[in-house]
Amino acid sequence: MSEYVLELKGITKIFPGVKALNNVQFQLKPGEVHALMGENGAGKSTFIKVITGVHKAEEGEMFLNGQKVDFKGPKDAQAAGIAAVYQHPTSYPHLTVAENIFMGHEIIVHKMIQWKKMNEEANKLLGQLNADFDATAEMGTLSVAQQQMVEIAKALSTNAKIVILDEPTAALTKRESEELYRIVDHLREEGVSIIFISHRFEDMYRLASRVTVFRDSQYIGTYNVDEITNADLIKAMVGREIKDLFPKPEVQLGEEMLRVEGLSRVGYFKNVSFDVHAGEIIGLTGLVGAGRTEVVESICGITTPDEGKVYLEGQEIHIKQPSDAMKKGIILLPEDRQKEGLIMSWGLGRNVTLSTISQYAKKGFNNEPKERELAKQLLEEVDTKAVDIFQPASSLSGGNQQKVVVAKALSQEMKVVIMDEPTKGVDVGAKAEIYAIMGDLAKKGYAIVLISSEMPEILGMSDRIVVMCNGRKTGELNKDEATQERILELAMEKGQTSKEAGRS
Amino acid sequence: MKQKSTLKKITGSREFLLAVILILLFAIVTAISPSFLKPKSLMDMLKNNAVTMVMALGMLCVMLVGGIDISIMSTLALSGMSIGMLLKYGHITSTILAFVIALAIGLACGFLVGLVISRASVPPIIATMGFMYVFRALGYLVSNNGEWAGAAALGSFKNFATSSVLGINAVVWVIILCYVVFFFFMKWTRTGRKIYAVGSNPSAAEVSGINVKNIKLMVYMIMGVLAGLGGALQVSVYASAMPDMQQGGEMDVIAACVIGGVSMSGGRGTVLGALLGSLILATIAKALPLVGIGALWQNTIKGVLILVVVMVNVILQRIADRNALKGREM
Amino acid sequence: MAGKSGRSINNVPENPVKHMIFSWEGIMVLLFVLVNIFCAWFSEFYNLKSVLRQMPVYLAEIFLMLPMAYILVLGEIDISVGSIVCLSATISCLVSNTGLPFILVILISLLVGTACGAVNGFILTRFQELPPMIVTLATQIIFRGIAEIVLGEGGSVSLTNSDGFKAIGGKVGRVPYILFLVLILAVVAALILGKSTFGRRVYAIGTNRLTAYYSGIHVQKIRMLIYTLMGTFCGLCALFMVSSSYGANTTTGNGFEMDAIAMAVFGGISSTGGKGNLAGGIISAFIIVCLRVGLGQQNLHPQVILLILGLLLICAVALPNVVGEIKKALKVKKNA
Amino acid sequence: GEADGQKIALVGKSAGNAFFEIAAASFKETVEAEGGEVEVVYPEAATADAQIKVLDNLISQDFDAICISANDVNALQAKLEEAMDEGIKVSSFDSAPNADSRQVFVNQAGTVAVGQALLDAVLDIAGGEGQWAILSATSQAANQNAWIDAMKTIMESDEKYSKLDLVEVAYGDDEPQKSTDQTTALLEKYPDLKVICAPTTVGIAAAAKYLQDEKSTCKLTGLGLPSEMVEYTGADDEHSCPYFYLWDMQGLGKLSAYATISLVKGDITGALDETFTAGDLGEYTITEADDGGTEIVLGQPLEFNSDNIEEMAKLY
Ligand SMILES: Nc1ncnc2c1ncn2[C@@H]1O[C@H](COP(=O)(O)OP(=O)(O)OP(=O)(O)O)[C@@H](O)[C@H]1O
Ligand SMILES: Nc1ncnc2c1ncn2[C@@H]1O[C@H](COP(=O)(O)OP(=O)(O)OP(=O)(O)O)[C@@H](O)[C@H]1O
Ligand SMILES: [Mg+2]
Ligand SMILES: [Mg+2]
Repeated sequence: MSEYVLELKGITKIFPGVKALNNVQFQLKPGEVHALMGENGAGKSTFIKVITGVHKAEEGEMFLNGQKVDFKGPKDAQAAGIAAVYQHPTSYPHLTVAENIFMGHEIIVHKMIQWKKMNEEANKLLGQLNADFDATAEMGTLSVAQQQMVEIAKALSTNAKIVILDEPTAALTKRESEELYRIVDHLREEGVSIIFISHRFEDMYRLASRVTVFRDSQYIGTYNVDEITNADLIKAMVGREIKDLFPKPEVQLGEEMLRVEGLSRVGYFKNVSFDVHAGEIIGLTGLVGAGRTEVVESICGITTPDEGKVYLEGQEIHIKQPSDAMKKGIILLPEDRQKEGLIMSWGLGRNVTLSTISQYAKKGFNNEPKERELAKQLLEEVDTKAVDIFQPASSLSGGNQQKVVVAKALSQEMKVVIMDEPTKGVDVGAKAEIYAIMGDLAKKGYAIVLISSEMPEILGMSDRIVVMCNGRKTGELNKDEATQERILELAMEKGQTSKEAGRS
Repeated sequence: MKQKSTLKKITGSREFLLAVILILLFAIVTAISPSFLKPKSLMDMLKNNAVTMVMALGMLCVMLVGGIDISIMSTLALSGMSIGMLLKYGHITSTILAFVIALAIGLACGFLVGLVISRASVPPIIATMGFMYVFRALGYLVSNNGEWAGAAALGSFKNFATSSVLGINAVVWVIILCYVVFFFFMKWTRTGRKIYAVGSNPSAAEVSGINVKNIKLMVYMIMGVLAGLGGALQVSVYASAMPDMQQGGEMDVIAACVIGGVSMSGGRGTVLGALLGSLILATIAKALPLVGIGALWQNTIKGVLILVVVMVNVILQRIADRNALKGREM
Repeated sequence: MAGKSGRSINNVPENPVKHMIFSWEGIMVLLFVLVNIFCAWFSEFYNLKSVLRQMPVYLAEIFLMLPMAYILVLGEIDISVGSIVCLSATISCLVSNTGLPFILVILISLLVGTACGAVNGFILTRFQELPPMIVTLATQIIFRGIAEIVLGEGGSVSLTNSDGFKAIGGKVGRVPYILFLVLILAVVAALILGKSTFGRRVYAIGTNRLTAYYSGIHVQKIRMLIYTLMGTFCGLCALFMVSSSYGANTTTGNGFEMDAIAMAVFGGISSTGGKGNLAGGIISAFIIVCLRVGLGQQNLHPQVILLILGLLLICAVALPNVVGEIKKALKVKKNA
Repeated sequence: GEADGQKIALVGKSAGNAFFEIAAASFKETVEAEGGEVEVVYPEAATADAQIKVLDNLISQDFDAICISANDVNALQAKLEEAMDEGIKVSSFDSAPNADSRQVFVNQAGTVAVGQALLDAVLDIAGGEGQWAILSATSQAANQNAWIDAMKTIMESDEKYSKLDLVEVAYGDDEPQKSTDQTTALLEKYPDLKVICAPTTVGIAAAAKYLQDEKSTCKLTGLGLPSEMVEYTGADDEHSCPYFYLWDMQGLGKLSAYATISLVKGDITGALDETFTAGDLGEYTITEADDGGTEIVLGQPLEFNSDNIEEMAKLY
């Protein structure tokens, strides 16, 4: 037996125009949790896809238990005992959870799918994950986080020897992350080797024993987690030092900008009230499915609330659709950048200027030179890693896509900025930049609402924290009274906790 | 508790709403013309709509992967005309052979269509629009530029549509058989589920090792085979083969599926839905002359009815969704 | 101003001329020339004079192709246009026969078309869950059905006074008025789609409707407007149809939707939304017109003509895809 | 021959119509035998729009004559007038464009004669009294509407038809499926229905098949193609259609050919009372048509019954 269950050497992968991986290597020991880290666009996800046979590497070789292997497609990898949870959910929205879990390896007797058995098995897996939905639920009706759980259940269902998790915690809050840690621990005890990609350092410290770092498509090094300092690791990842991760400036609060009173939408949220002042950052947090996204979407006119009032600078406003909100200066950075934030097949430049083209148009016709200039400026301001403004958004890594969404919001006049999970899947370097942008905006006197599931981010950036649970606001904390424990307590208030107890 | 939730599931489903609409339609038509509900009359209706009903199954598969096929009635004409001419000039006499040939021609057509769509990534509506012209033209060529094969020329083949087994017409048996087979195929087999998977999220299907291209090819082949079957049924039921038969009929098949809740963007739709959808259309077609609507008005009313059915379905669905939300505890 | 890490992003577009030559439109122009050489070679009667003579009936269909291109870019489809042409033509004939001034006849024809288009738009924006294909299929049946009811038994109406229609069917020298009108409208439509903010928004909606909506684009307003305009153009087409047949009947405009879609698609405007431009659509429309005139002069069986057009359509769309795949493969190799 | 050097275009209603094919074949044969040349041209679809495109095309080529079966009475006027202005002779057959847009029309059988024959058949089959219905093509089909009108007029004008009760005129759009739906609806609505008269080939075949399969007591007559109707024709209970009519399609093609040739040669101009010789068909005189134009009537409709059907089916 070789020392490594999985070993890759000299892997090079080229996409038209980009070298995504340049002669990288990787070794996975049996029964270890190995973190893979690096900037957005470093090539982590691509590397995973090379392992599982989704992409074919131009150069390099791969050894499984010392044997050279050559996967023709994902099926081969699956057969060899490798299961992967990809970064972007690869689920079937129209099918049930059970089917999503068992797609490709359904329980078959006499060539017939055994639905009952499959549902039972799926529920068992979901039970392990403490999921609060049934296996017969339709995938499309679940929240992003719930879908992520299904993806994990899917990986578990194959009884794989190697499990790869590509940013599984990006959409998860603290509570669900804990659940995931428990599962990973459990898997490791059973002798499964795990590759874990995350931009959250707490994940790595909690789980991994070794960490491999990629930067700019290249292999930088592999370190033992307890032997490397945080600062060194960050330096390895971004190539420079980051002094202050949460550059929250002290800003003199101004006038009240946005006030929401008794906002309700049947089935989504009820009686939500809060306010934001100029220069203030309000953190809106809660567990997955608490209804945060729905609240801000109602404020911005994506959906219409059934009850409640919204005030801007003390004046009641009636917003019927997103364009009304924009005209009044309320901007939303949507949660799902691929479906709601960007036009993936379009160039970056056009994406950035999409909602503001008419502002610099001449007599209804586009002023393209000006658009290009503006796009370049904004994209550089948020430090997007891109070659030119014409390359399609789909060719960027997740974090860089998020930066384009930020750039797009910056393209217009605004008073209130609502950011829904702005750093989901964004690397430390870029995160720091996004935080810096937020700080700048606050300094300029904008009111900011930050929705986030990441505790350090909420604690580090917010002036005040609004906590939601199950569609209701359960509390509001000032910066100095907020602690992880307090927030979690509010996020799992009453009904929620008793329901949990009842189930387990 | 459990029972209640299954009941809720049934009443909340699209198919249930459709069934309600169908029953409503039946009730109205029967009230005006009581003879409508006689078994014989219903059998006639099934037999006369066999082609649409059977082909709706193929269209279901095609639409599930997010495709569409408007070449099907040309395929039908080509396969039907081919066996018509073969029978007419005595090259074949056996009914079974005629069916096999019709299916084979349909399969070949479907294969071509599927190949162009899955391998050359031509958008389905364009590819099938092209093939609609091509196959129809081939149908004309086969017919020596417009010969018909009438009842006398078809020999014993046409008897298929008049024979019955266990008191039920053979054509109706074909419908039943097709629906039963597809019901099992779509719900209980791995291949059937792959069709749903590809339609629901093609890139996910690719990643999980499903050969998306082959599945796409397969659905068009299924559609082709059923179009071939449709050709044989058409020739048998009406005892005549004409090169321009069923021109424009593809829209009925598509309408049947859409009414039956099959999504045009893929992923959603069931065999039961296709059945209900095509039954609703069949009922409309049969009822219009029966309830005494003037000939000039029949088309308009048919259009309005289709529109009303799909709109009512949307409204009912909205109400159901809203009620489900109201029931959610907070 | 470069970013914090000093990265600079290029924003200089590649040479537009070079881009154009290798684009689909470039190929289309070449094809246009080839088709004309081919037709002239095979038919002794194929010349500028005969093409100009035969063109008007086809040109009327190009009116439909223009808004249809917008609808296809939206990722949608309208198959009711032939029926709208029928209804507009019918009503305008009936109105003209009452002796109303011709200018009113024109207005009414446009109005009827616009109203029909608005009905489509209204249903589609109110019932967004419904696919356009099924809605326009239903209205296709309804609009022609209404024309049938209006026309009554006999199913046809002819002009008692055709002066007005004769006038719009007139010519400057050998060039029919309609050619000028088509060209002007085509250029305007192409500019708006390609260069205006409105056009950009149409592409945005067609590529990712949700993002467009989140970006503050009035998705439903734009859809409503385009479907309504589609109707207006049907009214325009109807006027010229009447000017060639001095009447209308229940089959007027039959199958025009497919012709219009085929022209657009052949020109590279994909039915999946967000792709292609009107320059391609317009050139392809003229290619198809020339081809039809040329093949028609061979007195080929109509089915053979359709067969050729069908194959061309498939190849036209399949070929760039296949070439694209090969190009991509080559590019990867070059990088390696 | 008579037609040396002549180039004639024959324009059909649509491709793929077996009924028209027979006439076209005989037309072509006749002209070619006389030394002329014929192009049979079809429009893409059975619409006036499509025929306009075809005519445009033909006018650009140097044809001596165009013989057309029109999809619409009035819609082709502009184009056909243009053709005549260019010196092209315009004849028509089977289905006439209006009087202004043609020089002569070859009518397969006089409208009244067809109506009379059909109505007498209905009277005979019904046994002198009872309910009957008409299953036509589309509600806009000009020929069918003319025959139906003729039947209605005759029925009112003569006492002997007074016990016949025309319950409905249904339209099957010349589609087998719709024709069958209409037939079943007729039978369900009028259980006492005695006769259906279907003056259209697709309709009569679909109805004949349905009635025969159902062993219905309701019988059928109308206009149809013998080859399509062999199986259903017979006076006994086994068959659904005792007898039906059609005209001599080959004769129609031949007569149209000779009429067109004569037009080109200038033997006739299409004026009333002119006469010409149509080969072995004999001498024909141009008479006045119902629409004010002129026509040449081929003859009486032919009856097809169990005696001659087998024989005739071989011909068409
Ligand atoms: N299908 C593709 N076509 C072209 N380029 C691609 C494709 N997929 C990835 N790339 C490029 O390859 C590089 C690596 O991307 P990858 O998604 O592997 O990054 P990552 O390390 O996973 O980043 P993140 O942390 O943001 O997820 C990026 O520059 C990206 O733009
Ligand atoms: N398409 C949908 N159909 C039905 N229910 C939905 C749908 N989308 C979301 N929900 C439900 O709405 C509720 C709140 O939505 P959502 O999950 O977006 O809230 P959230 O607090 O923003 O959570 P997160 O952003 O962490 O996913 C949840 O219970 C979720 O299950
Ligand atoms: Mg990644
Ligand atoms: Mg959310």
